[in-house]
Order: sequence, then C-alpha cells, then structure tokens
Amino acid sequence: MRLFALIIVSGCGFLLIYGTADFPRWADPAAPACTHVSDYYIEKSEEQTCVPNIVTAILADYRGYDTMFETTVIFGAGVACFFLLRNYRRKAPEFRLYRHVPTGITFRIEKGGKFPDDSAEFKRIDSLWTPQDIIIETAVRLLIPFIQIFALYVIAHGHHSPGGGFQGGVILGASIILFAISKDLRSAITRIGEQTSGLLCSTGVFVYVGTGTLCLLLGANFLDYGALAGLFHSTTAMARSHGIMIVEIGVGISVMAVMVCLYYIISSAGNMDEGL
Amino acid sequence: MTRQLPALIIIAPLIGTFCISIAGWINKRYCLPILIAALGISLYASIGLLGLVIQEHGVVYRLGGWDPPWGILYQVDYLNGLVLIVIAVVALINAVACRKHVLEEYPDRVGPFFTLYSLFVTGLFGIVVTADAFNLYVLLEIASLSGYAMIGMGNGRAPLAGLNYLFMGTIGASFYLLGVGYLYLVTGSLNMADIALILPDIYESRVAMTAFVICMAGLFLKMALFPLHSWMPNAYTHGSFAALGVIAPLTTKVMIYVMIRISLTVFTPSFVFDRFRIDEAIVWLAIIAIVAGSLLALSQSRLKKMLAYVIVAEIGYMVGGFWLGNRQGITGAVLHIVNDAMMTLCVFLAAGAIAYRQKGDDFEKMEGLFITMPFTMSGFVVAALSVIGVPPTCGFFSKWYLISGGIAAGQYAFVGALLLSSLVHVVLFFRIFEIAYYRPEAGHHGGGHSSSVINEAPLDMVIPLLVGAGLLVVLGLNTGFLVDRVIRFAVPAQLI
Amino acid sequence: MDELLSPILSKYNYWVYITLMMIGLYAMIAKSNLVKKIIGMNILQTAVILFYVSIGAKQGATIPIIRHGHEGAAAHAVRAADYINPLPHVLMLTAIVVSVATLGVALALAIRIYRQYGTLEEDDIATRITGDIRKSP
Amino acid sequence: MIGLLDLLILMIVIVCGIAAISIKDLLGAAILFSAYSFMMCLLWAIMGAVDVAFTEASVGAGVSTVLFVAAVFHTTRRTKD
Amino acid sequence: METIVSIKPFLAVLVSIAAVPVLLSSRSANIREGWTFVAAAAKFAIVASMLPSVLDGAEFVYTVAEVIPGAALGFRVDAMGILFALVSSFLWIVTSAYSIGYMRGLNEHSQTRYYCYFALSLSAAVGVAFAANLLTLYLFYEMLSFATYPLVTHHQDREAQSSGRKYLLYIVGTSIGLLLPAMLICYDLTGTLEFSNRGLLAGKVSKELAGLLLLMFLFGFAKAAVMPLHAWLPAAMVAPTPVSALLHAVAVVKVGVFSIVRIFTGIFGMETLSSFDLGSYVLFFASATILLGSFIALSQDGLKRLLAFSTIAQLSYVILGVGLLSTKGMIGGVIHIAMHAFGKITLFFCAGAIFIATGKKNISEMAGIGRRMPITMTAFFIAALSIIGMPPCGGFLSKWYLVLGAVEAHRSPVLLVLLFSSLLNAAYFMPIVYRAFFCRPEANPFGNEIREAPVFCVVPLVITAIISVILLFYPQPFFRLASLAAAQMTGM
Repeated sequence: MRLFALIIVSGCGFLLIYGTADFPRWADPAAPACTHVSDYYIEKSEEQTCVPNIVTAILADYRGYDTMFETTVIFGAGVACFFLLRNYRRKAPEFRLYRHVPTGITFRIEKGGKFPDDSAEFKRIDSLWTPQDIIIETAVRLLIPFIQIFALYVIAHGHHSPGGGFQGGVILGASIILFAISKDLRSAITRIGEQTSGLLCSTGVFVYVGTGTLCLLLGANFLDYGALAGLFHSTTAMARSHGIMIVEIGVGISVMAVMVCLYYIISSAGNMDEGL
Repeated sequence: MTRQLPALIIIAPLIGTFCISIAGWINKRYCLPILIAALGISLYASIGLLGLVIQEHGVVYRLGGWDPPWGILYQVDYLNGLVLIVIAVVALINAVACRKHVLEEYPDRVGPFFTLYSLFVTGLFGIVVTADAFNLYVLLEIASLSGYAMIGMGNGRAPLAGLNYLFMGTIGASFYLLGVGYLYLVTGSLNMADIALILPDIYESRVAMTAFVICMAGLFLKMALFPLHSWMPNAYTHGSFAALGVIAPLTTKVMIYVMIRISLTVFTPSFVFDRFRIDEAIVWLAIIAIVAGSLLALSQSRLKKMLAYVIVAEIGYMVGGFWLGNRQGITGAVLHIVNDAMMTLCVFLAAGAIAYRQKGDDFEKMEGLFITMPFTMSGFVVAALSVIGVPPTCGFFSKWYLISGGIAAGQYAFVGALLLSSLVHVVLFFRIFEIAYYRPEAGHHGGGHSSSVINEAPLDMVIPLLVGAGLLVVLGLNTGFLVDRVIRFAVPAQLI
Repeated sequence: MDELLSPILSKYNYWVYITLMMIGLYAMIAKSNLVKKIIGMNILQTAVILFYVSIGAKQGATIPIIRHGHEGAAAHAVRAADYINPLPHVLMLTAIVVSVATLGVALALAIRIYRQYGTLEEDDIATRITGDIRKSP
Repeated sequence: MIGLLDLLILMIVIVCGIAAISIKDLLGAAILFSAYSFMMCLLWAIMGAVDVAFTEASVGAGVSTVLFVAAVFHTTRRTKD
Repeated sequence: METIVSIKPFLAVLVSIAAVPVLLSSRSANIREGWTFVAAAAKFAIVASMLPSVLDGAEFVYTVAEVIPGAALGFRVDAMGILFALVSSFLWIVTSAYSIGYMRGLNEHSQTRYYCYFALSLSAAVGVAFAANLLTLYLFYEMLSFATYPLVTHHQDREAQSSGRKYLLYIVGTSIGLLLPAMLICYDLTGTLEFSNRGLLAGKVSKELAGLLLLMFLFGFAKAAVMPLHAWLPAAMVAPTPVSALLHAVAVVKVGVFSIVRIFTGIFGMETLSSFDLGSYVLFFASATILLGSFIALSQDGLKRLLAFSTIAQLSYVILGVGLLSTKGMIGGVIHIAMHAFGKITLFFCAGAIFIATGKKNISEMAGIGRRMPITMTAFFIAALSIIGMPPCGGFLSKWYLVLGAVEAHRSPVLLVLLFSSLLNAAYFMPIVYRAFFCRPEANPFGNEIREAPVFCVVPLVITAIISVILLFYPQPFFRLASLAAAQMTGM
C-alpha cells in the first residue's frame, strides 16, 4: 500500500514539477494572472461599488454568485451533519450526574430514580466532567462580549478593512462555541436552541438569495444590486455597496448558525446532550 | 421573462431548498410537494431554454449584470440545454418515486433528506449551466457534498462507502481546482470562452498541457473511469434507493458533460485531438473499462452492485465515444448521456420497487416476480432491453452511433468491446429474468394469470417507473429529431 | 551560481505547495486511520490554496484595500500596479469555506463509522466486515 | 530580510504537515494541524492576502481544530499510524 | 411501378400489438379467444386488402419515424413481403383455432400470457415481412426473438429453461455478434440501409468484404437454422405444439430465411452476387444443410424432433433457390415459403393431435394409429407428400421450379442434391405412414374404434392439408406474387 502510494504521489509530484518549469517568475507584476482581469477590478471596483476593500467588492458583487453558493455549501454542510449524526430516538442514559452546588457534592442518580430539575441547588453535569475552573469561566464571561462586538465590527466594516460576513460569522460562532466549552453544551443550547440555529442557517442564505431575486424582480439580472438604487434613493454604485452590506449580513448570520450547529452536532455526537 | 429563464433554473430549487429545510421543522408533509414544485419549475425553465436555444443558437445570462470575463456568465448552448432537461426530468421522476423509500429508511429526517436532495439537483444544474471554470468547482462541491451525505446515510457499510466517496471526490475536485489554477496562471481569466481565446498562443507551454492532464485526471476520478472506479460500486451498493435514484443516473453523466465541456470549450478540439495525442490512450482505457465493468458485473449476486458495474461499463462507452474524436463518436457520447441517464434511472427505480416489496435486492429474492409484480417487471424489462441495446428503445441508437463512430475511426477494438458488453448485458439481465420467470412452484394450472397473488409495489413507485420506461421508447423513436435539431450543433463543426 | 539558483529560488512557493500536496496525497492513500486521512485531505486543500495565493502575489504592491491619499479623496486614479491581485484571494475564500464544509461532513461520517465498528483503522474495519459476513450464514 | 522569514515559515509549515500525519496521537495530530494552519495563515498574511489569512486564522486554526478535537473526543485518540 | 403511401402496413403490424391489452383485460377465456380471432381476422383482412394493388405491381410505403439518417423506421410492401405476410396471417387464424383445442385439451397454465406473446410474435413476423430497410427488419427480428422466448419456455420446467437458454444464446448471440456489425459495416459503406432491388452494396465493396458480409448475414440470421447454427430448433421443440407449428414451421424460421432472401436481393443485389460468384458459397451451405438435416431426421424417433430436422432441411431449399441466382430458382425458393408452410404446419398439427388423443410422442409407438385417427393420418400423409415434393401436392410445384432453376443456372450438383434429398424425405416420412396404416392387428395397441382429437384440432389440420393440395392446381395468388417478386428482385 505504502509503495503504491509513494508511486502515485511521486508521479503527481513529477507532473506538477514538470508543469512548474514554464511558470512565470513568482510575484512578477507582468504575469498574465496579474494583468488580464485583475487590473479592471483594482481600477474600477471602487467607483463602481464604493467599496475600498477590493476583495469584498469582488467577493460579494463581481463574483457574488460564487459567494452565494459558498454560503450554500456551508448551509449544506450543516444540513448534512445534522442528517448524518442527529439521532432522536436514543435510549435514555442509564445514569445522570448531578452536583449540589453549595456543598459541591456529586450525586450519581441511576435510571428509574427521580432526576431533580436544574436549579440553583442542583446542577446537572456531564458524565466526563472536569471540575469547573472559576478563572476560565470568569475570563470567558468577560471575553465573550468583546469577541462578539469585534465580530460585528468585522461584518460591518468589511467594506473598508479585511474581513466581511464570513469571517465575522465565524468569529461570532466561535464566541458561542467558546461559551459552550467553558460551561457545558446544555447551557449553550438553552441560549441558542437547535431549531433556532437551524432556522438561522436557512434565513441567512435566504437573505442572500432573496436580495438577488429582489434585483431580478426589479427588472435587472439576478444579483444585480444596481437595481436596488430605486429603493435606497441612491446612486447605482452606492446601491451596490448597500446590497453588498445586506448580503454580508446574511452570510454572517448563516455562517454563525452553521458553525454553532456543526459544533453542537459533532461535539455531542448527535445527541445534543453532553458536549465537550 | 424568457430572458430570466437561466436564472430561474437555479433559483427555483435553491429557494426550494430553504423552504424545505424550514418546512422540515414545521410539518414534514410539506417537504415533498415543495420539492416537486421547485423541480417542476426548473423543468419548465429548462425546456423553455432549449426552445430558446434552438431559436437563436445559444443564450447568455450575465449574473449581477457584469460583462465577462469580470462577472460570472451563464452560457446555454445545445449541449447543456439538453443535459439540463435530462437532469430536471430524472430528478423530478425520482422525487415522485422516492417518497415511500424515504419514509421507510429515515422517517425522522425527511426534511434534511429532501433539503439535500434539492441542493444536489441545484448543484448539478449549476455545473451544467455555468460558463465559469471556478464557479463550476463550487457547484461541483455543492453537488458532491450533498451526494456524500445522502450516500453515507444508508445502512450497513454505507458510512464507510460514503467516506471513501468523499475522499475520492475531494481529491478529484482538488485536482480540477488545481488545473483551473494553472489555466488562470497562464491566461489570467476564469471565463471559459475567454480562456479559450487566450490559450491558443501558449499551447506550446507545459503549463497548458499539465493543466489539461490534471483536470482530466480529476474528472476521471469523479466520474469513476475504470482504474479509478474503486469508490463507486460500494457507494452504489450501500446507498439507499431514494438517493441512488438521483445520484446514480446523474453524477457520472454530469461529470462526462464537464469533461466534454472542458475539452471542447476551454480547450479546442484541435488541441485535444490533434496537437495533444492522448486520445488513443484514453480510448484504450475506455475499452478496458467496458470489458472489465461487464465482466465484473457478471460476478455479482446483488442487483445494486451488478448495476453499479454496468454503470462502470457505460462510462467506458461515453468516454471512449467522445475520445474517438469524430462526429459520429461524439454524437453517440452525447446521445448516450441522455439515454443512459434515463435507463439508469429506470433500472434503479425498478430495483428500488423490488427491494421495497421483497425486502432486499439479492437475486434469490426475485423468484416468481413476473407473477407477483408484473408492472414493475415490465418496466424493468424495457429498461434492461434498453441497456442491452435492443431497438426501438433508446439504448440501441446511442450504441449505434458509438459503434459507427468506432468503425469510422478504425478503432475496431472499441467496436468489439461494445458488442461484447452488449452480449454480457444480455446474459446479466436474462439471468435475472429467468430467476423471476421460473418460480419455485412450477405448474399452478388453470387459464389466465391468477390475479390473487399479485403483490405490486405502491403506485407512486410503479407509475414513475412506467413513465420512465415509456420515455425510453419515445426517446428511441425521436433519436432522429434529437440528433438533427440538437446534438448536431453541439458537436464542434470542424470535426467530421 | 546565482543564475543557476535564481529560477529555483524564485519559485520556492511552488516547490512548497507541491511538497505539501504530495504529503496530503500520501496521507490520504497510505494512512489507514480515517482521521489521519481527513487531516491529509485538509493539507491537500490548503496546498492548493497556497498555490492560488502565490499566483496572486505581486512585487512592489500592497494589500488590495484602496487607500485614499489625504489630498482629494477619491480624486486620484488607482494604479493597478500598486495593489496585489485580489482575484485569487476571493477564490480562495470560497475554497477555504468548501474545505471546512467538507471537513464537517467527513468528521460526521467518521463518528458514525466509529459508532458502528468501534475503530477508525481501515484494516480493522475490513476484518470486522469480513467477520460479520462469515458470521451471517 | 522578509525572504528569510518567509523561507523559515515555509519550512515550519512543511514540518508541521509531516508531523501532523505521522504522530501517533490523534489529539496531537489535531493540534499540530492547527499549528500548520496558523503558520499557513502567517504565510498568506506576508504575501498580502489579508482576507484569506484572516479566514484561515478563524476557520483553519479555530473552528476546524475545535471540530477535530470534538471528533477525537468522541472516537479515540489512539492510532496505529 | 407506382408507390402508394398508406398506413395499412403499419396497421397490419399494430393490430396484434393492440390486441395484447385487450387480451390481458378480458376476464373469461371465451372472450379472450374471441378477441384473438378478431385480431387475427383483422390482420388478415388488412393484409389481403393490399393484395390486389400489389398484384398490379404497386408498392405500399409508410414511414413512422426518421430515427437514423438513411435508416428510417419504415415499411414497404412488395410482392415477396405480402406473400409471407399473407401466409403467416392466414395461418395465425387457423392456428388460433387449433391452439384453443390444444391448450384446453391439455388444460395448460397461464394461457393468457400464451395468447399475448403469440400476438406479439405475429406482429413481429409481419413487421419483418413489411420492413422497408435493414434497421426496421432488425428491430422486428429482435422483437420476435424476445417475444417467442416465453412461448418456447412455456412449461417453465428445467428442460424448458435449458432449451430457452439455448434458443436465446443462438438467436440473440448471433444477431448482436454478427448481424449488428454487418449492418453497421453496410451503413458505414453506403450511408443508408434502404433495401433496393439494384442492391445497396452494388459496386461499393470488394470481393473479400462482400464474401465476409454475406457469411455474417447468412449466419447472423440464425433463425434460418443454416447448419452449423441449427441446434436451437430441435431444442425449441419443447414448446407447446401450436407454438412449434406456427413459430417453428412458419413465423420464426421463415422470418430467418425471408430476411436472408431480403439481404441477398435488397442489400447485395443479384449483379453483385453473381459477379463475385457468391452464389456458390450459399449453395454449398444450403446443400450441406439440406443433406445433413435430412440424414439426421432419418435417425429421429421423436416425431416433433424429426419434423424439426426436416424443417431445417426444407428451409435451406429457399436459400438454395435464391442462391441459384436464376429467375426460376428464385420463384421456386419464394413459393416454397408458402408451400412448405402449409405442409409443415399440417404435420405439426397432426403431431399435436396425436399427442392430445393418445399422449404418444415417439414414432415407434404409433403403429396402427391410422386405424384410430384416420382423418389425422390422411392429412399427415398428404402433407408428407407435399414436403417430399410429389404430386398432387403444392410441394411439387416449388421443387419443380427449383429443378428448373438449377438447370437454368447450369448447376448440376444442385440437381443431385434435390433428387437425393427428396429420396431422403420419402425415406423418413413414408415409414411413419406405412406403420400407421398397415400393421398386423395383433400388433396394434389402439384397437379399431375411431377416436379423433378434439374437433378444434382436427378441422384446422384438415383445412391446411386440403389447401396444400389445392395449391398445386390453383397456385394463385402465391405463384403470381412469387414471379413478381422474382422479377423485381432479379431486375428483369
């Protein structure tokens, strides 16, 4: 097997090296890749879309169709994981662990026994439970708001600085994942439930597609934000910038939801019960 | 409105996807109607589009209103107009047929399944309709991703098969992406037509050649051409029928479409067939695929697995036919994309109906089926005859073009392989017919077929199957129209 | 000496991406552990991304975010030579997203497989399956 | 001299990649892979692909690692190769 | 020659296909068989309605669909085609009557399936008769192969299974392995597949290629049972007797020879054949088949097997007649299709009647049976005479023209073959008749009281026997058609 692998791999390697021989010099400003299409973007993008960050402009407008499907891929990944792992009718766990908060004693309640409901007194804990670290909890509680604000900034400010809907969405999702890790999965799920995240997934992408379709209904081509000018009472370029903003927000929502969803599903192996 | 048809094809199933995923939370019963409605809209759009293409020889749609090569472009010509209709029809028929399977196999995740289903179809539509090399990659990933999930959700060894499928598919897609990168490196563009304009100056450079080889390697991997087919039989054996009904007919065909598109539109026939002589080698590869696929199919004892190997052979038909490099051969390949999609759909629908009733698709489960499931079996017989290549079913005519292409190219080994595989298919399917025909208790005298023992599959499985079987014959009788009005223009003019 | 070295050195990014690609491919083919295969898959995808980003690089240019001179805001024309080619970056954003999506699905499948066979080694799984087949009749 | 740093990071990337697929502990592999991604993102930042670097930092080094760890947590750490 | 565009040929093909759903839906057996008769009568009426204008030298043409450029799915009715269609559609009526008697007499299972596939086979046969080009002919040829499979394996036991396999192996194997490539080569050479009396390949092929193609066609149509590809026919005799009677004396095997005649005349053309002297190949294989078939028939004890081998031999008369490449030989060959059909179907009917009445299958057990079933055995005797080629039966006519053709073509060996084979025929038929009538009473197991088979079985065989006598004295319209066909095909 290894020999076979080595043969294939070296074969590919030789092919690629052979092809590399005719490459233009690295980082050559005169290389065709840097001269044919990209110049147009660099020179025209700002006046056409009022977005200084060229990457955002191309991402959400010139090649917005790609990005729409990029978001759809993420959405699909969320659905696929849900489809593959989520198991509803699983047998009830044979025992549960509860912790008496004031005394810090841990109870092990067998099946059949009466489970107390979560309260200030009793708190359910995972079967693989590591004693809570007050430092981590506090630090995370302090951090999360700033992380989320930063995420919103990244989404909102994607026009002028690196970042955009996708990165912001990931960071937003990461903050929730962080919360889920620092406490436990259940308390995260109580904040953002399974259905909520599932709903947000599709709404996010729907915002994107909806914007595109709106342009189509306004008589322009699909995803041609210029058609929104009438709605915003602004120039076409400005309308494009607004359209990009809307789309980025949609992407952010969707990506955030999917990241959370993925974490829920995978960290609990589909049980939505006990996480990492 | 007709201007917007190309967008409609994608938008309908895409919006359908989200509606289904939300409906899945609210009430499962809404999922299937939404899906069928969405697919119906895209079927309408694709048919209208082909009509438009026949009127004005090609439709162009600028997404976001940007001119190529800066924006992404839809370009519908005869070739993909045809494939679009095939995708829509197959997806629609199977969507109608698969309800019972879904309810039986995963009742608690109907919503997600149909979401993935419609996502898969969206991806295929996008692959076929786009004229942007990178955009094709993204949509390829969408289709593949939902395909992996649908395959992996079967029972038994399905997850393993699905994961292998995922690995192979990812390698293939990455290779394709790399090839596109090479092309971008030397042309600076991603629009297929634009690349085709720039490339001829640099056909000499190794980069173009490497790009072509890498792209083809990736596509062969994804379409499961013989030496690279390892993922396919397992995936198709362990997947659930609801998913297979749409994955098995369409995935490989669309990949073959992509191969044709890359070879003819991005690269020119002169480059592919004249300057860069690997066509001979690939035809031989296809010959090996045909022979090996047919022979391996002989050694199977499960219907699904046998059909999977039959598909391996069919892929050999199309790849070989295309790489013969003459008009007849390419016509045959394109025609076979259409026909093979339809017949694969029919055989899988029939197998699904049988497995649904008999609780399994081993051969011994099929004894006496001609008595108990006459309609399903008659549909299956028509489909099988089409796979064998018996007129007037459509399978015969595509095979006709392929063989005459082989004769015209003087590639007699290919002709021999085709004839051999037809004979092997006769053996394959008549073995099944015999099992189904000679029921264990011979005799049972008294005139007429005794309607007491009939135990037919549910109507919503049988009717789509019979419709598909009818389509096979209709397609066969309209081959002339198809070739004269559509495929003739899909084949580049300079080929003779 | 320098003439001999410069064509090789000038393309070191490409050599590196080829190396990474080979590493990933090797892992996917030769390793029997599924998670290792998945890691290999990600390395493969990152290698392709590295290749694209290397295409985009441009000497004497800065990041593709248009800076306005203090005098006369959008008055001055933007010179293409000043900014790095942004297109590959856009494409690679998409590619990264695709890779993480694939990763999610792959891990989900791996967990299912582990649930089913209790191992992640392909050869063990193969032995299990053959064992089951031998048991069943 | 930016080129040297560049080369250094490239070396680290390769080393991390090889280590990630050859270490006998899956958790370690996951962590090494995140290190690999992080180095990769530095590399891209140097090449001026800020957005890509940003994304890779958040996705490759962040979420992917979490997912890997979660998966390993639910399966097993041990591996034969 | 005028050509009439009319849908009649297509209707003639469709009518029995249309009968199938009706048969399936009809509840009681009587209604079902009533419908069978209606379909058969309708088919015969349609075919007969085309007869007069064809006799005047007209041609009916109808194109269904242009599936492949140069090879439409179309029909053309000329003299030879309508001759064959007339024979088979008429005999369908007779056979339906006979099958009612037979199937009910033996209380066979799944009779509806039987009648359905019977109708399908008939439409396939007529389709072959009316095919305007090689593609259409191939289409119906294959349809016939698959439609007859359930009939051959009607009993669904081990024996039926093995013989069904043999049947498919020979028929489908040859048609895909030899016929299809030969067809494609023709298409590649000429760009069309339409039959033309001048010959499609005229002046387009080298001698070697022409010879190769000829052999591919000759053996590709394995239904003609030219040795060495004859083994399926005796095996297929496990089928119920009406099936053997109609299909293996008329439809299937005649379709084989008919197609071969079509190929020789319509694809190669007489000039090509004679200029390349391909006739002698044909004559060689045909004569070998005739003699070997007759010899094997001598050694058979099972009556149906004997008839099968006799059929194998007789079929080659037709091929022989065409292979002579002379007008008279052609007439003899073509008209032999009709003559042999009537004679042989009578013989099969008799065999079936004997089986129903006495359950006997072997000749050795039939001593004295003539006393018990005089009508049947008389018919048998007449039919045997017809096959041997003695007056006062139709067979004489065809043999006579074959002899004339052989003389005309200066092929003296063929004369010997004809003579010798007639002797052989006599040698294997006459003992049966002799043993049936003249044997010592004490050796007669049946006794003297007359007990015939059911009337549904007897009437048809009497009719066919009488017809085969009449055909000698009033050979019209078959003779006229045959001479027309010969004239058209030899282009004189």
